[in-house]
Amino acid sequence: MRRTDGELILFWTLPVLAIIWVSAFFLFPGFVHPMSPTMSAEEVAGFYRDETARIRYSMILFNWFGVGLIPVVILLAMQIRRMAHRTPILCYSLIACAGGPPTLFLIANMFWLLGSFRPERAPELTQLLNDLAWLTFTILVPYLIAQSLLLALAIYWDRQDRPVFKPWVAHFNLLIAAALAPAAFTALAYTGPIAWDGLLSFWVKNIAIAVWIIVMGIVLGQTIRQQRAQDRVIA
Amino acid sequence: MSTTFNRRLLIVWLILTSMTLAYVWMDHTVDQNGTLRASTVVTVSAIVIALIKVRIIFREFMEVRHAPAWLCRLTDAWVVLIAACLLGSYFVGSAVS
Amino acid sequence: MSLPKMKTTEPLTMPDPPTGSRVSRLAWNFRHHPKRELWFAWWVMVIFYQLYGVLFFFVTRVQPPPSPAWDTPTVVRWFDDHDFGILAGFGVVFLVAGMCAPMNALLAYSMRRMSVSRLFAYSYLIIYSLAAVPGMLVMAIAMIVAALRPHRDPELIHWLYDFAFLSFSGTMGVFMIGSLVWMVAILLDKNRVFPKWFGYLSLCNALTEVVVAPAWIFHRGAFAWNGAIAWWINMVVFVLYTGVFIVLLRKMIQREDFRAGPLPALPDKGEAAHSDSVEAVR
Amino acid sequence: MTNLAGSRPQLEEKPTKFVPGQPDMWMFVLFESLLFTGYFSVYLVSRTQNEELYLRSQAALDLRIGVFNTIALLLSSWAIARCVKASREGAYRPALINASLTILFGVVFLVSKVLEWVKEIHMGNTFTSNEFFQHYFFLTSIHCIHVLIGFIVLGVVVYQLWSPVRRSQQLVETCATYWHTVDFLWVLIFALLYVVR
Repeated sequence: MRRTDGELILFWTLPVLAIIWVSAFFLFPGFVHPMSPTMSAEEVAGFYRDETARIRYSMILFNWFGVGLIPVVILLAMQIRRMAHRTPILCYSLIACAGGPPTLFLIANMFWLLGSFRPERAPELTQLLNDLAWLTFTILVPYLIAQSLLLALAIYWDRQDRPVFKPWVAHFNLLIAAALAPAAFTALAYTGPIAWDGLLSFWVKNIAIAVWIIVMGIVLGQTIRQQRAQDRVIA
Repeated sequence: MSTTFNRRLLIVWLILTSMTLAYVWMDHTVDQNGTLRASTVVTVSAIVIALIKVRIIFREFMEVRHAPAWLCRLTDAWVVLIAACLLGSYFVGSAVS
Repeated sequence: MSLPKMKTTEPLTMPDPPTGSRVSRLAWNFRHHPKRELWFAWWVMVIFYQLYGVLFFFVTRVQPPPSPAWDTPTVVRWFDDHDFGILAGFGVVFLVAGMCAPMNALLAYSMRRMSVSRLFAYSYLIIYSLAAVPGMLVMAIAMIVAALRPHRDPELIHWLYDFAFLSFSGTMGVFMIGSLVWMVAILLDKNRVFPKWFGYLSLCNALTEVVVAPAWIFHRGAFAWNGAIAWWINMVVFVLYTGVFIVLLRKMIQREDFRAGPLPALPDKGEAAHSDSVEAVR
Repeated sequence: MTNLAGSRPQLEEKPTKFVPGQPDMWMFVLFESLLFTGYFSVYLVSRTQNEELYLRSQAALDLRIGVFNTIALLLSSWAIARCVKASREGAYRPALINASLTILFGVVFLVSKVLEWVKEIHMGNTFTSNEFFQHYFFLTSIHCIHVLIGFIVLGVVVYQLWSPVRRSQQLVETCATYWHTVDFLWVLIFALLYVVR
């Protein structure tokens, strides 16, 4: 019998996390119809005045659970450790990536909360906080891109009879990396697909993150289950 | 053997200290009633004396004297380099202003 | 050093690399080269620093930094002039910033290869992964927010300008402690992964982070964020240090044998790494 | 840190030529002195641009304290040089005594430096007062950081000399080389801050 090592507990935090994130996403009034960068300072200030409560509670929720993805990335890093590599470099790279997105997200989260803390402050200041929040939130992609690409590379290099992940997982990660890339350039436009409320920078990016979490969650779950079954047979 | 070497170190230290004290004398000759006056002679000699002290420290305290020739030459070149940089920036700066 | 140097393309386990074109050799190396992970991380590092230089010095023009002594209208005009360069340049920065990860992983690996505790590798990895956020990304965010709305209250643009340059220059501790961690590892190491003088050079690099501290205090002069001491001399040291460790890491990868060998006296570590990969193959 | 110990014959080496300590440390010495030369050059150039201010501010420094500082540091350098000689001859007790003297004089230097800072600050001359005092506080404090690192280095010397199982002559020499660097950098700083007109 295998010792309880808590791996599965951490894994099963993922669906719980997903539910919390989705509820917070819908609770935040600025996400379902993403706020436009073309809004004037007065409109932005008015938004923070009218929606203070929902902004606060949704962002407090995000603040609590924003870092929740780290255990999953570390679980992936540990799977990379099992791959047929000679060095732990790709595993280290994934660990190096793990902290980046939550840190950036927490910075954005802080600016949103600051904006709603004193909604009566000068509209110009509220608009500044809002810009800081939205841009930070939209450009938090660099580590996610790197993470997907590195994972894909790790899978391609996992040359053994029974690879840890199937090759399609690598292709899938490349696709996700491509979907996340346009968001990096969000500041170039107020309108259109690149703008922070646009098709590419908001919808494609966030849906890509969601799909990545779901798909990688399932893949990871299967892999861990197979691994455990194997361990039982050997034992 | 060890006593002779320690005497050598003592002499080195005495030379270095007396060179430091020479600054006090220089200081007294150049200033009048506590007001400091600019003096190229004092500046250049202060830098040169300091670099001579640096070279003595290299040779004696840091034992470059016993080191292979390349290290001797390298440290000497370094003293010259530092001298060139310091005096150069002083004179170029003076010329510009 | 006593053992012969290994050629980079010499495989350890897989024989006969193709003798065909450059492309097919590259493809073979990518798939089969025993040191592919190391070379990959090394090339990522080289390309990252090239991009970093081009983006910061030529595209966004934020280096060498403009003066902290400027008045508000000058700062606003500066943003007007550099608007597109900043927005597009930092867009590319956001796209490629993740390249830091393999780079830091390689540096951490160099410490894993030493005879010191794993503590050093993991500490360095975490410290430098953290460093990119205040040291580079926060600056980039402040810059694009300022460039996004040129008609914002000029005082706010000026604040963003200060925020950007001070977060960039004034992020000191992570780089200082990181360099010191690396230094201690190199000085204690018995596998001769790096020469000792590079350890001492790390100390010089760590001290430049001390020297930059007055940038938080002065608006002009040698110690301001664009000053002769706080920026120019430090930049020379940083460029030298970076160039040196890129070359030394290349040498390390060339000498790497995953067991005992040109990096001498490492059977324990090398054996462990080796058995890991064997285990993974099984 | 003892890995490079014994890589060259110790004792009876008087006629043969040798590099004191690790050659690597000499890289540090040369690089660090070059770095300081950069700082000094910036100081000298800014000085010539505003000579009046520098001379006026310089009058607030007490040359006697500077001389005292220098002599304290020269004494410590002398002591570490004697320590190296003694340990080379296998006289580890005198070597330890001299290493302790080095630390003692280093502490004397540090304390007198801090007292001088306190005195200047009480006179209203702080880091932000004017350009001269920017350079004064910068150069003295970056040097003091080197002194503090020097105490760690001297700690290594004492640690090496303490037990018969260690006693790497090369490490002792490496550390001594570092300490002498701290000394000669101060000699330059002293001349440039206190004496130059």
